[in-house]
Order: sequence, then structure tokens, then C-alpha cells
Amino acid sequence: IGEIKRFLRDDGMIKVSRSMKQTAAKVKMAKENLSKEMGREPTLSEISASLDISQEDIVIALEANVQLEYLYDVIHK
Amino acid sequence: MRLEILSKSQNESFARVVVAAFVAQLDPTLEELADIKTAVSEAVTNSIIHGYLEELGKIVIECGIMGETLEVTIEDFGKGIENIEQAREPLFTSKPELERSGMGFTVMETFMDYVEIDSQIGRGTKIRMSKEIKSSRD
Amino acid sequence: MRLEILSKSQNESFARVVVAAFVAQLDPTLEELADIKTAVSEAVTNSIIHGYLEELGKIVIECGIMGETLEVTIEDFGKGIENIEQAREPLFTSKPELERSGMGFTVMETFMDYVEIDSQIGRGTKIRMSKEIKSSRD
Ligand SMILES: Nc1ncnc2c1ncn2[C@@H]1O[C@H](COP(=O)(O)OP(=O)(O)O)[C@@H](O)[C@H]1O
Ligand SMILES: Nc1ncnc2c1ncn2[C@@H]1O[C@H](COP(=O)(O)OP(=O)(O)O)[C@@H](O)[C@H]1O
Ligand SMILES: [Mg+2]
Ligand SMILES: [Mg+2]
Repeated sequence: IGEIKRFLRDDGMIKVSRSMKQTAAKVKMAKENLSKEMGREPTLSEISASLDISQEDIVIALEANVQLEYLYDVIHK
Repeated sequence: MRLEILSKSQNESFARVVVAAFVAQLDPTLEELADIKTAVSEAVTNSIIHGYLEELGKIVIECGIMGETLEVTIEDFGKGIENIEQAREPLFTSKPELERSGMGFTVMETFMDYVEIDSQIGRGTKIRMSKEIKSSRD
Repeated sequence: MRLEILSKSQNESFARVVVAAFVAQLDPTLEELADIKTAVSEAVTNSIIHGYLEELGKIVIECGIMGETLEVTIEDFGKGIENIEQAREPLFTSKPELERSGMGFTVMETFMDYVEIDSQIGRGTKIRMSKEIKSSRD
């Protein structure tokens, strides 16, 4: 039971920043795959439909990713 | 920050993202963020449906951070609420014909730490809400 | 929509998301979205660094949609630009000591279809930009 509780609690405690990073990675992959399939750049709604992730979450994730990349650059310079 | 939007239904989702992006500064958990977005949706929907009766009007959203607490106000300049006590009651709705649940204020109270309603007939309604982002402590 | 923010550096990223969330209505590609965000960043950074010299001031961002075209204005009430012609020139910067590249306006012009600069010394600066979201045609 302790395990289950911890699992539930950990799950509830996922920070937005972590989950957004995962979303951003998925978005990047979907964008590449869809571009190949369709022979043009996919739109936001097409990416949203293919991943079943809302457009709002994608918009925020893209920004979160830029910031993380930026931080990474600063730290590893 | 202060955001002014028109009372169009697509602006409900826009308002949610803006508040979510603002709260992201406090590095909330997914649950905390979902709670805040839900409360904001309820308040904005109320302004659109009840405040402006689906006509075009201005909605003002303000967000601020006090320590680790998010403060949000959502204001309209519409119809106003006749009886605030009654409006707060679970299941009370003035529009049963729209299949509204009457749970909007109950949802806001459940998901936020504090909810204050300020309203004057013919002047409009202002909802102030706040929530401590506990995870920002770690 | 109209957004008022303070000239803090973390608000640059916030402004980007808000504009991006607004543009979402036009169903852009990620490239179009990135172009607009980059242009917004440059304008907001200019207001923070040059307009307010890193002191606190108000920045107003307005977005509207005309057909399939996004219109954005970014306004500050700071120092103003002495010579607009010169400011627009690639590589011109009044702050070489800050490792600024002098490419802000060039970037805005490259990524947007139209960029207009309105500025008065001691009054502030207003940048109007627009970009057609071509993907919304299909
Ligand atoms: N912004 C507002 N302007 C005018 N009336 C409002 C507003 N918000 C809420 N109300 C009133 O309060 C009642 C209860 O609101 P709520 O709990 O959200 O339930 P519901 O929206 O489902 O009716 C509404 O039915 C309406 O009469
Ligand atoms: N909002 C503003 N307020 C005052 N001066 C500005 C503003 N934006 C731009 N400028 C002036 O225009 C110049 C060129 O801007 P830009 O092309 O962005 O280059 P940079 O920011 O790298 O200096 C700046 O160096 C500054 O002198
Ligand atoms: Mg309601
Ligand atoms: Mg610049």
C-alpha cells in the first residue's frame, strides 16, 4: 500500500516543467514525421490531432523547451 | 499582468493558456496547474454566458504573485449578480435551460484557496481568487 | 486582445507564449509560430533594455486578426528612439557594450511581413508588425 501511495503521490507531483519537456520532444518528432508524410509543414492543429495533445499545451511546451535549451546553453557554455 | 479580451467563447481557452503560462513561473505541479485552469475557465465562462448573455463585452484578467501565492482576478462589466449568497450555492443556476450545472462557484472554491465575489447589478462582476503553489517550496 | 506587463526579463518569455497562444487561432505552422515569437522577443527586449534601461515600466502588447493576418503592436512609454532611420539599420546599436548585435529590427523585418516604428523622445516607442498566416489558406 505504501508503494501504491507513493506511486500516486509521485504521479500527482509531476512538475509541469518535466511534463512539458516530454511534450516538446513528442511535438518535435510529430512535426518531422508529418512533414515527410504530407510533403509540407504541418499546422498546429494537425500536430495536436496526431498527438492528441491540446493546442494550448503544445504552445506552452514549445516555450518551455526554448527556455530549457537556453538554460542548457548557458550552463554548458 | 493584465489581460483584456472580448467575451467570445474561443477566448475562454486563450485565457486559460495565458494564466497557465503566467503560473508556470512558480513551477507548479500538473495538478495545481489543472486546478487553476479549471477555476479560470469557470469564471470566464460565467462572464461570457451570464455577464454578457453571449453578447460582446470586455473581460479583464489580472494575475500577480505574492510570495508563493498566485492571485487572479476576473472582471466583467455586464449584468451583475442579483443574489451573491444564492449564486454561491452548489447547484444554483439562473439558466437551467442551458444545462448549466450550477457548480461553477463550487468548483472555483474547491480548486482555489480563496474566492471572493464582488458584483453590482448593471455594473458587472469581479471574482478574486488565490492559490498557494505549495510545490514552489521545494 | 490587450496585455500589459512589466518590463522584467522573465516577462519576455511570457509575452511570447501569450502571442503564440493568440496566433493559434489562425492555425499556423510551427515555423510561422517561431517567426512571430522571435519578432515579439526582439521588440519586448528592446523595450526592456533600451526603452526602460532595465528599470520597471509598462509594456503593452495588442494582437488582432484581420482575415488571415496577425497584427501585433508592442508599446513602451520609455526613452524613445532618437533616429529611427539609423535604429533600423542592420548592425546599428546604441549599446555595443552590452554585446547587443544591432540586428533586432532586421530580425523583425525578416520574420514579419510589415514593421512600422513610431517613437518620440521621452514619450516612448510603438512597434506595429503584421504577418499573414499562409497555412490558414488551405
Ligand atoms: N459573471 C457573472 N455575471 C452575472 N451573473 C453571474 C456571473 N457569474 C455567475 N453568475 C450567476 O451565478 C449563478 C451561479 O453560477 P455558477 O455556480 O457558475 O453556475 P452556472 O454557471 O452553472 O449557472 C449563475 O447561474 C448566474 O446567475
Ligand atoms: N523600445 C526602444 N526604446 C528606445 N530605443 C530603442 C528601442 N528599440 C530600439 N531602440 C534603439 O534602436 C537601436 C537598434 O535596435 P536593435 O536593432 O534591436 O539593436 P540592439 O537592440 O541590438 O541595439 C537600439 O540600439 C536602440 O538605440
Ligand atoms: Mg458557471
Ligand atoms: Mg534589440
